[in-house]
Amino acid sequence: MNTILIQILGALATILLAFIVGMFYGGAHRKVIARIQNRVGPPIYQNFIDVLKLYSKETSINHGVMQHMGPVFAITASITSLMFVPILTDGNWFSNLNFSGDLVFLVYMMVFGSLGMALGAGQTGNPNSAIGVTRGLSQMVGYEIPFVMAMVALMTQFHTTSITGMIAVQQQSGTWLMFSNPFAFMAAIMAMLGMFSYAPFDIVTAPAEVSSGPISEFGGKYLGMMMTSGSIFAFVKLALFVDIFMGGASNLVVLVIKTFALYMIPVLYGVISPRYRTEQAITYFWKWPLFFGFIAILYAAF
Amino acid sequence: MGTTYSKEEILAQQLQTAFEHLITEVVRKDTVFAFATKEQVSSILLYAKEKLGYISFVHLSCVDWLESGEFELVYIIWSPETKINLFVKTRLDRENPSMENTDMIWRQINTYQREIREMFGVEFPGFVGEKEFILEDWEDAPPMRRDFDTLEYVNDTFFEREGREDKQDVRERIAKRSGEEIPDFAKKYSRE
Amino acid sequence: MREKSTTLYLGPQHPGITGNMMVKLQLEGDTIVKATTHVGYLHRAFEKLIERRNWMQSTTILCRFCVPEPDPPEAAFALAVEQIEGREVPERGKYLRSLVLELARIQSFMLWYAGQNGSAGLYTVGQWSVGDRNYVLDLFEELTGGRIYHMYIWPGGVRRDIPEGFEDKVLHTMDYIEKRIDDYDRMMFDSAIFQKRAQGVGIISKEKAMEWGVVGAPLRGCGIGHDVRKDNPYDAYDKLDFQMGIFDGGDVWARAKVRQFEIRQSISMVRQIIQNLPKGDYLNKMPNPMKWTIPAGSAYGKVESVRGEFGFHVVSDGSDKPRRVHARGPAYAHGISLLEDILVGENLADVSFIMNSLGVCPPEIER
Amino acid sequence: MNSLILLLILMFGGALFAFILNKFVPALRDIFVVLLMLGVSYLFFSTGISNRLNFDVLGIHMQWGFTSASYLFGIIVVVLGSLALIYSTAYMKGKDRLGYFYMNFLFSIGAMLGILMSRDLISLFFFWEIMTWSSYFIVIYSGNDVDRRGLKYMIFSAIGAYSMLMAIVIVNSFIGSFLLEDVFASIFAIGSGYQIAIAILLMIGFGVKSAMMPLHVWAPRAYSESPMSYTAVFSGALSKMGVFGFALVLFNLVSTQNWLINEVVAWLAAITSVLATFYAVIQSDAKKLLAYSSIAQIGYIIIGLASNTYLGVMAGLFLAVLHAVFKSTLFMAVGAVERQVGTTDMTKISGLIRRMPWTFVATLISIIALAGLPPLGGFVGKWMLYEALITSGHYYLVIMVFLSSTAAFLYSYRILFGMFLGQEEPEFAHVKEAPLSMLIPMLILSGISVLSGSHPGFILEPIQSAMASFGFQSNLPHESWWELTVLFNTWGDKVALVNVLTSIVGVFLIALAFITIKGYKNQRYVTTKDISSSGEIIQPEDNMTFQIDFYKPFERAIWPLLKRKIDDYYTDFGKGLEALFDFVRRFYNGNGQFYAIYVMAFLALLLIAGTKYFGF
Amino acid sequence: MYNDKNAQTIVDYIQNFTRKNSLFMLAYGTGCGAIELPATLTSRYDAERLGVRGAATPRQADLLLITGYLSTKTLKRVIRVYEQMQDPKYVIGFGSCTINGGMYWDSYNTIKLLDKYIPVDVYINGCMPRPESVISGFQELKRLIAAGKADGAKKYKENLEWYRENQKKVLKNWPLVEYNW
Repeated sequence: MNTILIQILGALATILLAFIVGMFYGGAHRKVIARIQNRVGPPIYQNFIDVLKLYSKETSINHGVMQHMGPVFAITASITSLMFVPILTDGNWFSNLNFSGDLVFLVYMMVFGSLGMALGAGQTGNPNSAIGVTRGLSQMVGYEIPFVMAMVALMTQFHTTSITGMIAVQQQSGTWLMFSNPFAFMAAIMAMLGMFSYAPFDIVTAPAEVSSGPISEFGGKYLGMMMTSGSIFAFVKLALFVDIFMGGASNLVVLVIKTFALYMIPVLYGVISPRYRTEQAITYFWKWPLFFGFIAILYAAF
Repeated sequence: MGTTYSKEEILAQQLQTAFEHLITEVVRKDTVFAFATKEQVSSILLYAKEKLGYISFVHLSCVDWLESGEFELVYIIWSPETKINLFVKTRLDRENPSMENTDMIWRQINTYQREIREMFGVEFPGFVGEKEFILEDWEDAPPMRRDFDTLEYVNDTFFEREGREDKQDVRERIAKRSGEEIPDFAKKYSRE
Repeated sequence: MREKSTTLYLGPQHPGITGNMMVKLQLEGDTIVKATTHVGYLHRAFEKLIERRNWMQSTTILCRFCVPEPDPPEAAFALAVEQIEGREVPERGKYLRSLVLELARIQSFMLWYAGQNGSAGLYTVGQWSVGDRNYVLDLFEELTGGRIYHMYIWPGGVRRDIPEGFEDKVLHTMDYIEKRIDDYDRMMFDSAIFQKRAQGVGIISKEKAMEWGVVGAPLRGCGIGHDVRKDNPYDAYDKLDFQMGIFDGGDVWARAKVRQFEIRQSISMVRQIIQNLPKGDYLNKMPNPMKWTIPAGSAYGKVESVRGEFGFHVVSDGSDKPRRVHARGPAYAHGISLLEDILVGENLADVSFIMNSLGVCPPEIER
Repeated sequence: MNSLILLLILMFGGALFAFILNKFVPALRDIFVVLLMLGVSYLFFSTGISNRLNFDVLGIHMQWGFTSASYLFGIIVVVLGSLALIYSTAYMKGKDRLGYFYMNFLFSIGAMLGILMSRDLISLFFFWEIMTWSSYFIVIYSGNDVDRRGLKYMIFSAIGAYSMLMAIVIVNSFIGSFLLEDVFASIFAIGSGYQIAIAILLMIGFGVKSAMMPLHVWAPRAYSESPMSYTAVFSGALSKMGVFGFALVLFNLVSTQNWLINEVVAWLAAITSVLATFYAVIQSDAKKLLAYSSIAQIGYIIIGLASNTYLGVMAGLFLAVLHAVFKSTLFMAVGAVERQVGTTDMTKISGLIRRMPWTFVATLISIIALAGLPPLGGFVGKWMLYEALITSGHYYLVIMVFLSSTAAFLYSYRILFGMFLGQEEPEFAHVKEAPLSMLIPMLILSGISVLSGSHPGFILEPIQSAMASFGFQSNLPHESWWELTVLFNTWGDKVALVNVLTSIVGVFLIALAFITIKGYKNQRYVTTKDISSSGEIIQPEDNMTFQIDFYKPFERAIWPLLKRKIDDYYTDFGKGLEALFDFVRRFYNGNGQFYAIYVMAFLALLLIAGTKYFGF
Repeated sequence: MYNDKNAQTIVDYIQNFTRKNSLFMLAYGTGCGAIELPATLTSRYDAERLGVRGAATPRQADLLLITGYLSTKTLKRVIRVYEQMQDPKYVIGFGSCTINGGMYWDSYNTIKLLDKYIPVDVYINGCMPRPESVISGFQELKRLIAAGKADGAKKYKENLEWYRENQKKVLKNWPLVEYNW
């Protein structure tokens, strides 16, 4: 009984941590962009206010039960993936279900949310949503391939498919995997640009084109839940990359420093880039990232 | 033949030789008027476009001459060589006005004709174009006609905020409310 | 019966539309098979209102014809009225008009930077350029008293002379802006993504351009050199040294290059005007403005606005009120019919991009 | 009487009786076929795998009986057949020529059971032909042979049959027996070149039925044109006969030295799955989409089998079972939509979710299983497949599989959106939910998909015994099927399915409760006509559902791959063939002596070739 | 204090605090005032530091800015958009022409008095208002929200018939879906 209680408490603590860190990163994103654009920018806690406000909206409208459940799918995927990603390399807290699943599972779990979300967006009957979804799914096929190539390269190189195994490899050898297999790192980072959907890959919610795309019918608590899910998910992705490529983090400060450094890559790349068209984005992922992934597997296997 | 003609006069002569009974007038530099009948317009436009190099269509405008019971259509075309604005003017009867469709000469006339049909009620037989252009669900008379009284329509349809009157000088009231003096330079422009 | 292809309303409430208008798109996939423009959301019946105002009162309405660049309509109307009346403009008035028109051009180009890049998702350039545009607006504010609507150009000259020390401020601002637009260009024109998106998109052929009455930067982007400032010089433009930017291709990229070239030309023109500003009167004063009548006649006054030729057909019946004023905005032709034509076959992602590059401005279409 | 014979007699006799019954008492026909199938199922499950029947026909020794491998496929056939027949009673209601239909339906199920129970090549071939013909008759059931879709199926089946026959002849000439046991025992004694030739010929035969690229071109039309109740069996069970054959060939006829065959087959299957997935993505008809998807899924199965590792084979067989489950559910659901709405063209239908909620639920579950998302069964199969490929060093193969299954998300969403989501149009307001006898099979099969996600043991146990017959020893420690919830790969990495399920379901329920309770009073449902269409008012003629060319950008990105369909090559080949025949026809000038010379020359050629290669 | 019905509880206070500091503004330039919005949102004035940010569709938005005159054609869309927004929602009338018609007082196609058609919380006068006054308008709205007085949406719900009557007087053809929060 006690262990279950501790498990649940640990899970809650993890979720809270991910939420807070993700929200602050969102605020930092807006702040950094504002500073680059010669502005003061909103306060760094602005995203908390936004989310709280969205939850406190009085009315909420849905077009059916799938739309009602769309954000739930999204947050389920975020939190479940969070449970399977090691947050810290040692310590009993935050080690929720790290040993119950491996990278292959996580790769699938991470697309679960966007597909559920797509179902919700589909039911609204808004053509903008449907177009946004098709763009998002098409782009996903683009970036998942180099990402998986990088992962397969690492798996074959170190003969493990679990994230904890990869952390262990890095702790034993003392080198981060981004140096052990730099090509895999290149491919994965390029894929990460797509995963974060900041410019130039913000084609899903491109406001000038599809008027915020899949979320165009979501407001109030639905949008709030999606923002929550989004910030948790951002943290999951960053933590995953830190675990795999940067040797994990032994305590929270290191974790924040590493994830923030990683987070700045898509943010800063996004500030200076216009948006791709969908097919251009796909072909972008199928050029250099694919090449790097190919080399990475060769490098790992031979 | 000692006199040299200006380019405007040459154009006027060219037009007059091509079309009988066409009255032309050189108004000022770069501007020539041609007063045509309803039937002549399209052939003048075509002639100017094909033969005289007036390849650029500039404007089609409609003027309501309520007093004489006529609409005046003004086609303005322009040539990159002579750089003259040629006005081809024609008058239509105000009762059941209709004019030949000319949007095959320049396709942009299409837009103008849509507007004139909606705003003046001038019909262009054979012209394909969506009926509603700028207005929506308009049931009154074509609004740009001079006998359509917009103020009356406004008073019938819309609400007015109380206290709004025409030509009212609110400066004194503002000054009283804010406790400031009206500055001297402002007094100078006062209507009273 | 329902349409087979998907209907997508782009506008009026849409972040991607330029102003308050609507393009109804029929989509197959994300390819447009049919586009219908709907305007009239901004119809204020300006031309009707001008018939009810006297000549001087019309000035307040004129500047509202086109919001991003309020000065060209004033200048075109003033030119038409001067033609009918035969009123001469003093030399200094002409130069000041050109100064205001060029400054308006510069601020409008900076707004275009924001629109063009914003529709492509590059918001940073837009933030910079709209922020820097405030410096030009500050100049306007000092010169005319208004940030956006100036009502500065009157028939017969300009409303007031430049304040003291204004020349230096203008030159200083021009130096700053010239420095900044290099930054914008580095981020925009040097970006491989922008090049990929802009090249070969929204192509207007030369024949189509003449047929549909395309003017301004889109026309010069097709390789046809037409600029009212060169062809029918008005104000001080016959004394200024400048070039038209003519680029081939007719796509978004060519139009962007035209504007990139012309904003620099404008800056150089502003400098020339400030250097050569003649002394003397700035306004050929009219009699009591409230009782001012114009002899009967009609004229077409046109100027080169940022997006092309802006013209006013003005008819006077000899009374103190205009008989008819009919505006022809640059976007009138290519903003409605041509847009419907060239959008067919394009990608949904490029609609807003193309509209921004054409400079579609609904308020001047429907007035 | 031996229960095997009883099984076949019941099947084939019942089929004929159903045909006769339909002539006289059509009312009893439906009940009869369902009862017959249930009876056969009972008989099948009571038969077991130890039963063997030996007999001689024309001096050829034959043997019938189930092995644990064929029993696994038999379960698929029997369960799917029963459910599809129950479904069929409602689906086919009101159609004509039902006696013909049910007769061929039962014939093909019987033939499949016959294939599975035959332990010799002759009866295998015999039943294989019965299966081909009966399925061909159903393919052309719905009318005349429009577009020659049936003909295409028949031509490819004939090619397959001839190559099988050739292989059988070669085998017999070397071994002198048709019994599979003898063949398996002595195949490695003959030359390795012949081994490869036999394997390839047999695989061509099996590849046609399992629709492997490049032999797949018949499948999309045949799958989509037959009645959906049969397509459920066609794609679910009949194509598995090809998989069964592949398993026989790969594990028993190919020696481990010929690993290249495995590689080639795996790569062919991978290319099959990628290209078929891409084709599925660009389809706009639900039936065709599913047909291409079937081709792609069978690609995974064969990759798993060809990987020749314990986990891979298990993944292949697991996916085979699961594919039968979810794909037949999907075909049934599409059939339900077709019956209730009248079309399956996804550019025409939209927004059926409120009209057919249970069909939607069944489709949703099957689609999640198909896409391989946790926590449903598809994920288990996909996970095992990936792990098997990664741990056995098939790096690039795994990328192909991943590309295919990521692109599968696209069509998964497409089919859900196309039929059930989007605008609810007034023209579909009258549509009602499918009848219960159609829903129940779908929901039962969906239940299997759900259960197999967290407790796959009940499928993995028969698979393990089947694999034992192929020579793979079990390495999954467990006590009962209920406890087999943690999967391992050879490197020791694992996935704990129950933890996954708990986490997903737990979080989902909590979040759902939260979002439902929060502001419940002010929560409103609005119709899909009330959407933010940029402030404009939707007109009745506006089609606000995004339907045509759904994945146009993706299509543009993969355009170089799809520019030329394989179908076109065959068309060109066909044209070339016509030209050849034209040329050949000149020889047939009507002169009898010439014919005699041709026949003589041909026989001489055959004799020379036969002595050289086959040793007659 | 406890008996004062207008007193805010702590929950109200937090709600109002978040609402006033996070205003999602609908991207709808209804009139020429929209030209000052880019300036307001960009570097010199930067309304985002006050929590104002754009929203693409009415479902996500809290704040509707009527930037200037409304032609009758636009009014129909504005009502549609306003009704699609979710409570609590606020309207700012922007420019003189929303207050009393402004310079378009005799135009047959623009409405003169916005608050007869939809409830307006704050008016900003001027033609056109400078970015500074736009920001002061935001601040005024924030003050109202904090005091719990920005209840235009509630008024609209309560007096729906009155508003509908006024709206139908101007809009002849009324194909709108009925109000549904």
